[in-house]
Amino acid sequence: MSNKINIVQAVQQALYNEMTLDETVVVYGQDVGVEGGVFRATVGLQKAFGSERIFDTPLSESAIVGSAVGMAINGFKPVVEIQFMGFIYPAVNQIVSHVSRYRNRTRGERHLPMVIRAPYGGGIRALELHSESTEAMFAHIPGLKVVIPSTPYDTKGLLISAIRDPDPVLFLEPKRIYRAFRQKVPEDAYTLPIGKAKIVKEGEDITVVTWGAMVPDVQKAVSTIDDISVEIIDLRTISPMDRETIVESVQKTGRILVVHEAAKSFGAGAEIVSVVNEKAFLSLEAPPTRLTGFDTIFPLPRGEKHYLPTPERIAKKIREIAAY
Amino acid sequence: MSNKINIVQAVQQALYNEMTLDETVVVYGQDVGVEGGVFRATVGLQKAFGSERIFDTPLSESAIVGSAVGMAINGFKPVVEIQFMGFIYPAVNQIVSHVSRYRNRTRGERHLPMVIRAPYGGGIRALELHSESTEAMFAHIPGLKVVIPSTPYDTKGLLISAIRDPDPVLFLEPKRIYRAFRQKVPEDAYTLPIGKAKIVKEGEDITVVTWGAMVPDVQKAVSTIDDISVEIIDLRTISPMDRETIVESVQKTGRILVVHEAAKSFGAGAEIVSVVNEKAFLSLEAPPTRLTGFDTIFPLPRGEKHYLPTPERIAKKIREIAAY
Amino acid sequence: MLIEQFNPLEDKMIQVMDENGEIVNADLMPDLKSEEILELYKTMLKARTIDSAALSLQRQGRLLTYAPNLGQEAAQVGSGYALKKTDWAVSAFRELGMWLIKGWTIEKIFQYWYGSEWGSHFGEEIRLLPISVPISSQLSHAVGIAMAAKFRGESDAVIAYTGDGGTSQGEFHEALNFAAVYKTPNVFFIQNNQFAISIPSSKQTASKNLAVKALAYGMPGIKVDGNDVFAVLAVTRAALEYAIKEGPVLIEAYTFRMGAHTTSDDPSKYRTDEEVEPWKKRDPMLRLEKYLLQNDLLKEADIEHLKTSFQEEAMAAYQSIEHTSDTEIEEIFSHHYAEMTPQLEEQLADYLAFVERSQR
Amino acid sequence: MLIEQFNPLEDKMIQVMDENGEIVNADLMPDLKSEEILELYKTMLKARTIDSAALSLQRQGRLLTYAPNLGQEAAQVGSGYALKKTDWAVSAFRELGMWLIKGWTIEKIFQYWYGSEWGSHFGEEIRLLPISVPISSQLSHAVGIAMAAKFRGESDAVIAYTGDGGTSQGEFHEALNFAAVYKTPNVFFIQNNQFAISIPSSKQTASKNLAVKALAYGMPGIKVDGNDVFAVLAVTRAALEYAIKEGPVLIEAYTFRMGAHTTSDDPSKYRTDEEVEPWKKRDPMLRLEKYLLQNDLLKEADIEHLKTSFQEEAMAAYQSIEHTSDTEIEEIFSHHYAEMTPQLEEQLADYLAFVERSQR
Ligand SMILES: Cc1ncc(C[n+]2csc(CCOP(=O)(O)OP(=O)(O)O)c2C)c(N)n1
Ligand SMILES: Cc1ncc(C[n+]2csc(CCOP(=O)(O)OP(=O)(O)O)c2C)c(N)n1
Ligand SMILES: [Mg+2]
Ligand SMILES: [Mg+2]
Repeated sequence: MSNKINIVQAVQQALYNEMTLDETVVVYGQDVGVEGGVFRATVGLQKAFGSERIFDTPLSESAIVGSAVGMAINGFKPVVEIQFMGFIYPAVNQIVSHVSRYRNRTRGERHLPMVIRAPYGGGIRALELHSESTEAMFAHIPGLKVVIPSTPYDTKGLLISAIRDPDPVLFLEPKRIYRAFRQKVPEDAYTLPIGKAKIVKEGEDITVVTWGAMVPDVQKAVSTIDDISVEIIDLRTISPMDRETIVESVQKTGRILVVHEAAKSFGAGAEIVSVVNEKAFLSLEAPPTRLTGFDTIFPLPRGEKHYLPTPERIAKKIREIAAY
Repeated sequence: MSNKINIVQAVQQALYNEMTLDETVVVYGQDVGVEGGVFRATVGLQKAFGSERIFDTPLSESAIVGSAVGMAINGFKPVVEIQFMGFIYPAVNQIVSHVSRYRNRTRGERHLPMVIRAPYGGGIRALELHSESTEAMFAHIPGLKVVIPSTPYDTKGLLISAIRDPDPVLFLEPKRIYRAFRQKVPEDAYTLPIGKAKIVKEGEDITVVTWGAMVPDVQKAVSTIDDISVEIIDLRTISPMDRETIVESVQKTGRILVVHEAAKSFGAGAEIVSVVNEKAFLSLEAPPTRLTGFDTIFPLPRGEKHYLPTPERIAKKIREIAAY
Repeated sequence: MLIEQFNPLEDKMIQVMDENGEIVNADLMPDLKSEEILELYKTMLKARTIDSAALSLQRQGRLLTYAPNLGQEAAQVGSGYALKKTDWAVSAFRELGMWLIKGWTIEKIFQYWYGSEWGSHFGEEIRLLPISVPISSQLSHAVGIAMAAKFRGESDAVIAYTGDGGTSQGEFHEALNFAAVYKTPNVFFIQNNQFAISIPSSKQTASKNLAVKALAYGMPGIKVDGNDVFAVLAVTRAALEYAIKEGPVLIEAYTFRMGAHTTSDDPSKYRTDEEVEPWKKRDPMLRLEKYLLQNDLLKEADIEHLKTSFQEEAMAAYQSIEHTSDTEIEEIFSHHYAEMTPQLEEQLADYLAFVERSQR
Repeated sequence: MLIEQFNPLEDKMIQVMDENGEIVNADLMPDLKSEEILELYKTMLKARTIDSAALSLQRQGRLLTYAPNLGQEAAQVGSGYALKKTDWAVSAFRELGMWLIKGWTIEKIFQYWYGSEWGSHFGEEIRLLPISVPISSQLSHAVGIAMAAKFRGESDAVIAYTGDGGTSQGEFHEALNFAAVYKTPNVFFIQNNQFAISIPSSKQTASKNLAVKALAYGMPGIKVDGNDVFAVLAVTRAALEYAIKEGPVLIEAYTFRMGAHTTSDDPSKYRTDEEVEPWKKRDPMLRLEKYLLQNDLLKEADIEHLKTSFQEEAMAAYQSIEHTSDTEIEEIFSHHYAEMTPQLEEQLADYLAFVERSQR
């Protein structure tokens, strides 16, 4: 059985499937219970599973994440929601100091099967701190995994993997494309491997690595280009990064462009460029390049259109690199 | 007049000078007042300036930083201390959401002349979370400056610049070398430019970029190498990074090694490698390389000796790159 | 006196004027001239009119997200009115009535909700901080401002706002504790509108009320009828005075969010009409109108007249900014540091070149 | 009963045994057999002996940083003794007496303070969480553990420790609020030892006492003489029972840190001998010894004998770990994820190759 669903529905289905299969899975966060989530990602779950297994919390990100640490230690698999990625910062102490460290601190004696979900990314004409994409800050933390899907199918499979993972996963959902398109997705539970990138389109001349809501933009850009054979890689897991897929691709194409939403400097693109340098230096025919958000705060809506790399800018950059 | 002082004394002197010259400079944090700081960086200041201008606070990093935002808005130049960089995480929400954003949020109408000081880095045989170097997380935040000195002279000049800067500066002090050596430093106030790297040693064959407590280790490594001419750059400001100095050096040497304490993946080294790719690709004769901390949590003391790159490992890496 | 005497553990609240516009506690009735009372009323009406204009503009797609204030006008205007010009106010995000008093213009307010940073550029001389999106993170700013004022020996106070949801944040706790330790001139003003998006106050905390939280910091806590503008004004005035002399005060203004959380929210998902119904009778405007009519300070006809003129003012303000151009590219880059970094300069130049080429 | 009746606003504290070892509140004296009382005493003495052994080992450079417990034994042992085996304990970092009861072995404790992660690998069946360095960040873990226990319908409680300094952290507030909202079986136990490094409690908060902070969350708060092991035991027992039935409780154990904050600290920088002096008379060991001697449960000679045997136990434990090798290289890499990432594998291989070559 399969059904045509969008990304936010895929989140809901993954939660539904796992809560059905595993009664230690609990879901909580602000407005996820009665209301079903501000993006409706948890709609219907409280009716299905009751308010013991999916419930609303006080407005306390740090306690949401910290209590999940405790629940995970005591036999549950909590999946907690941070309403927007811009509100994860009050929980950073928990994430850096505990979530990512429990296994190492106890030499493997205790580990935390928990997921922190948060909608991330810009382009939805929102207020301040509703457009953030600071995945690089979290990818730098040893002991944490950072996953970002870009399709309904991947969202469901990766979220289920994240829930079943014995270790903590930060699961960032590309809210700009939450409802952008639908895809046929199996109704039953299935998993996709965390730590594996996906080749969205094979090509010979240049590799474009991207993730999240930028994937369709890159696809759009590439669809306007006939004369260059572009390979598109959807990274899917930011950390641990699938270096193999990237490096093999660049060994073939000799050229690479990284496209992401976040600010350029010290962003995740820098790591990809470095990996390519370290592993495919002699294959490089042009400088590995980043096309990203600016080193600025995400502008409020009336300036927002300038911030995100557009298909036009992506296409132009691809042409420049190909012509190098 | 000058005096021979170490880095922690240079911090104290910079504060002393600026508090003398500018009565809007106030200093506060945990144990900085009566006790003079757990590293003695503020010793004697409360006697000299009274407990209105330098005072102890409750154990609340978020309120320490947040109240500094308010003081800066209302005419003061607060210099606040976070006792160890590992305890900055409770204040991340303030730093990301407010400290770095006030100027942009108000279109320049309000800005925050404030400094957040924190001892950072490992190798002092300390408890968990006392050895952190997550400068990359902060360097990624638009609107913030991140400075890391490595000598008493630079510490004093850069800290005074940070205090006088109309914008917020995160000032990370390399605690491993707080007392490692002394240097002649002018007794009066002086400034050094934020955003400028320093060529510690000129060379022709390979560029090594590093900062903080790794600088003396790199120097030690280089002192064991006679046959390769190494240029050493002390980055001093992580963000905004002095790309020019790095790029010019690599255009000359064709080779670059970045050495830092922090975990490798998504660390500041990645940004340097990317900048070199973007600006000096055609000069590169070997892959830009990183020698850094592992992608692990900083080990407790009995494993600590393995974590930090040693002069031996640095020297070996330099030789490898030179031989590429 | 008022401040020290109140015991939040008794779980009562201070009321001066009841739902019928009767003064039920004359002792606490603030000493106000007729014009002042009218001014309170007009500001509340203005806030309500702008609020409803904003809502309909938003529905027409002419504003973006907007957080409505309906039902909270007395809490906002009563507290704002207690401030002298040199007192500071630190915003959360739902304080329209107070903003108007502090001098944030309607134009600028609309500009903010229309998605421009220029909305928060409202004049440094206006002692108001812009909207703070992360809940309760603004409270420590208020403490810092008060520390600065106190160190300089000024006798200005600082009022800072948050919501019932805001009381659960760690930053609420740290700020209040700091203020109490340093005895800063702070008033923390909670608009308890019973909801944090969909979460009712009863699920936000198990404490008797929110004022009682003050006891944790050794500061006075007072609960006031937030729909009674006279009570709010009286309590806030007393609190500001106390704050300057003795140290911080926590005020809980008990009110109700009659509308949606924001224009993206649908309250029918989490509350029933029956829950809202009783609050209609407690409407802060209605109550003050009754008082004014009973005391011959206002005629029915005036109300319509005032509404019309505020509506016109709101629309004129909106029109003056509706056709302002989108944010200039340079502005996105130029307000991060006193001087642009080389990185920003380069990125700006690259982007400008791209835009120019693509416009050719 | 005890729990509900106590009113922290009266600023009294519960005492059962006074400084002379006299039972001054027989009603509250816990129902203990002689052996149990002796066990309490022995555990306290053991903690004190290990503590002083650790300090001298540290001075000899055979342990690294160490946080002493001198003077806080009653608070730690009394609270720990109240726990049943299946109850959980969540550590801050200064709870030696409690750790011994929960089963963290002396070897492992020394291993921790000697700088090895293996110190915190003490058996999953031991319901104790390891030391948490960031102050008060552990409290929400205790809430999560209690939520889990409650959801499964178990009747286990969770005690979590913090210090007077710890009450200023936002995470303290969020955890207590959460627990109160969900009525989880949590006991929050503050060892108020009067100092947070150099900061005295009086500069940490302006509240009357720390127990009163419970009112902010609608939970009971009790202040107990932290140097009176009977009082601590009685109050903690009652609190645990209450917690399982009704919901969370906050306990403030009023005590004093007789020694330095840690071995890196020099208290003479921030406090005088006169401040410390009165607390010597209030010593928790002395008091219990007097009681035992007066009640013929112990002879002077026993004390020395016990001390010697604990000292030997401590040294034997230390010797058993003193010569364990430093952390193996592989261990640094292998405990971050269930499976090592390719990055970690590569970095480990590179480093091992380097080490091997340089040893040739
Ligand atoms: C730290 C943080 N978490 C979550 C949000 C999302 N959010 C915006 S408003 C709101 C509810 C606020 O409730 P309350 O404090 O009662 O204020 P009200 O909306 O009722 O005025 C939430 C959860 C936020 N802005 N900041
Ligand atoms: C978040 C955080 N900030 C600062 C520190 C440094 N530090 C370690 S212990 C301590 C004082 C703790 O005081 P208290 O809670 O009273 O516990 P006590 O040491 O008295 O047992 C401080 C400031 C820390 N560990 N964590
Ligand atoms: Mg509310
Ligand atoms: Mg203490």
